[in-house]
Amino acid sequence: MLGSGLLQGLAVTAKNFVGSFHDPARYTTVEYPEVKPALPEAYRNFPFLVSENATDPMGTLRCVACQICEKECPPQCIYIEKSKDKKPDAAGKPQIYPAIFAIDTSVCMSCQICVEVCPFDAIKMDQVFEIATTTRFEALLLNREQLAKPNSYYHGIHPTEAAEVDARLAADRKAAEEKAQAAAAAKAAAAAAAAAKAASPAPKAPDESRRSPQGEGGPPTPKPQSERGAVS
Amino acid sequence: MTYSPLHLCLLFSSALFCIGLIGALARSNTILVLLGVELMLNAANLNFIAFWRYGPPTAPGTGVIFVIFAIAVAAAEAAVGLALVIAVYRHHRSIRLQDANQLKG
Amino acid sequence: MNAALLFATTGSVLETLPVTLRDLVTGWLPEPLRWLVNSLVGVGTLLAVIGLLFAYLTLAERKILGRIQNRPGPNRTPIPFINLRFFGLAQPFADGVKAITKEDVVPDGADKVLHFLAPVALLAFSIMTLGVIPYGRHLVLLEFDAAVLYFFAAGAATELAVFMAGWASRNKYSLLAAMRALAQLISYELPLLLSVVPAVMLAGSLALPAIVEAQGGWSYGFLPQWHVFTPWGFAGFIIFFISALAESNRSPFDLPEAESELIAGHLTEYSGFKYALFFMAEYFGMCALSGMGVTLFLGGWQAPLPFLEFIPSYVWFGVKLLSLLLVFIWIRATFPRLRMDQLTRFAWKFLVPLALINLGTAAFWSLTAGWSGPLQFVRWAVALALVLVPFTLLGRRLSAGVAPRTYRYAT
Amino acid sequence: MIPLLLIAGLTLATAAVALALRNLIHSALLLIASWAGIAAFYLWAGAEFVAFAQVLVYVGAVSMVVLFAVLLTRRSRDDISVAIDSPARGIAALLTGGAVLGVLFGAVISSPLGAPAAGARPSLSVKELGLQLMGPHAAALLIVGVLLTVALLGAVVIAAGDRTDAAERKPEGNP
Repeated sequence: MLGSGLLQGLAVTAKNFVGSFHDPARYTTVEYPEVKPALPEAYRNFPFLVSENATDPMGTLRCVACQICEKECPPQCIYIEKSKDKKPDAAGKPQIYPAIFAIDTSVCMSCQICVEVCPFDAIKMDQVFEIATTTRFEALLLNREQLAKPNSYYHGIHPTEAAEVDARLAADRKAAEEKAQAAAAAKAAAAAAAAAKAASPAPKAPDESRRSPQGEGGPPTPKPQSERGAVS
Repeated sequence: MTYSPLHLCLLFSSALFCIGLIGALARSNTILVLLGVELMLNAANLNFIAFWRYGPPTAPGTGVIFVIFAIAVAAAEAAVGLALVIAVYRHHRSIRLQDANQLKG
Repeated sequence: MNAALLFATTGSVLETLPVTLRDLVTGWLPEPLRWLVNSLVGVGTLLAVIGLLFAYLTLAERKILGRIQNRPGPNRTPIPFINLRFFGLAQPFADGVKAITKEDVVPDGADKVLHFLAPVALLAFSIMTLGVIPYGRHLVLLEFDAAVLYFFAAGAATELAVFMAGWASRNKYSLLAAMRALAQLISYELPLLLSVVPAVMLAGSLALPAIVEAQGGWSYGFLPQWHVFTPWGFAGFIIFFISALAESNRSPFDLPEAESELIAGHLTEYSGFKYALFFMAEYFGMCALSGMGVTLFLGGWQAPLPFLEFIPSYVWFGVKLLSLLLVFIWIRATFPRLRMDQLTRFAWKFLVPLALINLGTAAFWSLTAGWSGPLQFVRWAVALALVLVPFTLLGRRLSAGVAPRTYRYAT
Repeated sequence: MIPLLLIAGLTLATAAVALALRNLIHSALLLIASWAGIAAFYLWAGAEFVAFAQVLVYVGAVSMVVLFAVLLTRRSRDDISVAIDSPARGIAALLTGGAVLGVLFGAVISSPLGAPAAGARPSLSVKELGLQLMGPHAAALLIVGVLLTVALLGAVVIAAGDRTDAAERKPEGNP
């Protein structure tokens, strides 16, 4: 009969009206500045630098200033200057560190390519979006002090991904240690052999056994981010 | 001679009638002519009400009833008149009276 | 004192409270002056109440629309100085301040006088229509013998204001919208008037208090003798309500302001306070038409049940008025806008014939008022058939040739 | 008496200005004001029903038809302004109108109408009016009804014209 559709429509809106008072599924609006929206885990926006330690962020940056991200960045918003000296990294190995690491957030387009190409898992995507400032230049250019955030923060925003990264780093470190031990053993054996056989120089232990800097092209290591990206 | 309000009402209505008449004669736009005629009709209605109000008592409400019928007829007249204006406009592309000077369609 | 008597006395005191209060203020004045002051007090009170109703109706509308669309609606405007939000109850005043302080832009080449006159005229006519509605047993501002006619005469004049707005803006969208508005208003005035005629016929009077009195009492002890509880009254009320929606330019008949086609219609070139006046006039018109619907079909200020009569009549009127206004909002939140041809077709091919047939049904109902006993059932059956059969047949004709829509992507 | 003078003055002024203006829309709107003035006169004279009917019919309906006609019969926006016709025509019209006015005024002033009986304000309730219409004037009412219907149909037929081009267009599917 004519008009039954109208009544059905009225019923739908009435249900939504009543439901908005008791049913969270019918009342999805979050009153933003007071209540922060619950961001999905895969949400990502603007990169940050991972440091191992919250108490000494500058000393424990994973970044070794290899400048791959600077070269790959499509809008060229990253600026890196290598340090002259070396500092021991988390594993205790002396590494170059970035004396200057700056990202211009007015240029950054959150494409995540820097994260994809980083061989050291040193730069990751953040979840910030409230980056509006009152100045056009200084406040939008983030230096390494502002960019550095501890690994625990990374675990806070992307738990699954951070766990994978940590596991991988731990495995790498273990493999490196084993290799170093093996190398040391070989060295010792060689030294012994040399001692036995008079003198010959020890073979140099390759310390770079991890995935290739080309990212996608690198065959062996699993790539958690790109997998997650494909799923989400 | 004493003048009653009725005189004033009648003067009012005759003035209105003459304004309508002058408008209908002076303007050559069909719509304005029609409006002038409409005003003349209204002036006549004014008379009915004035006589009903001040005139000698007659059957109850004769003046009012006459005005009601007159208004109904005037509405019909306006509708037909303006429909004619539109028909004339469609035919001659003008609503000047002088342009509609032939019966041939 | 027993409870019933207590109720009765408090009821009668409350009932005459507005009049008593007014007489307290103006009672000492000499006669001609007293009449003038009484009228001024009445008009002032009416404007204050309706103005406040308008202010909070806009807020309620936005809140209800929000709730229906899964959001809270405006709730952030704090009350000045104490900075307390309180559900955004200060929102209408913030809106008012914003409207007043905005620049009033008049387009170059617009007809300045008419551009200014249009909102003023519209508001004036809407306020005029509010004058004759009986808001309570003793609360009628203008008592005319032909109050219904007065109401619709003043309402008809609003069309003129819409035309003035559209024409004076010198904007083709405005003019198109004004023509549309005229076509719509004229089309729907007919069913509106025709749906009112049965109520007038049954009450035997064009005076609104008499129409309300005619709906007093309860048949079978519980069913109020409001017109809406008769077959012809129900049909008439629905026709009246639909036409009222169209007459007040409310969704789904808000074609003159269809922003997807006509920007904002005749309001395109209006800003600041003039726009606020238009807005106010729209809500006043809505209130007036709702009040008319309440008076003609929903029993006016009559209480729905005998034992509820101790609640004063104006409260009942207010409750009914508010619920009708809420239905206006509910409908706005639900239905999409009609197309122009659908709009006029609906009026001329459906509402007008139904309203005409309804006239006959009402005549039958009034002629058979004396029937009793089993004949009552016959009366109801015939009247229901007279309403339902034309409705079904006309509805079938209206939707003839319209296949049920198939949705490819929605379920 | 003063209300009557005010009403008469306003009505006559708006009517005169309306018929002298170049802008057709302004003319129409001013004429509506003049019709409203006539309604005010009816109200003043105590004929409530007629006053409201006048507003309903003239301000509500006839004005709309006039405005529609004005807007439908123009080719450009400036077509709204119509030139005043030749002075000769205007003078002739004024002379004729003045002559008629003189005759009418003379007739009215010279006729002894007699003072109305004080307080004999005729009252006519809507109910009485309805009974009158339905009783002695029922035939006239029927005829007016038929006349209105015929006028409505005639207006539609005249204004619709030949719809050949419209008929050729295919009706759209989803109404």
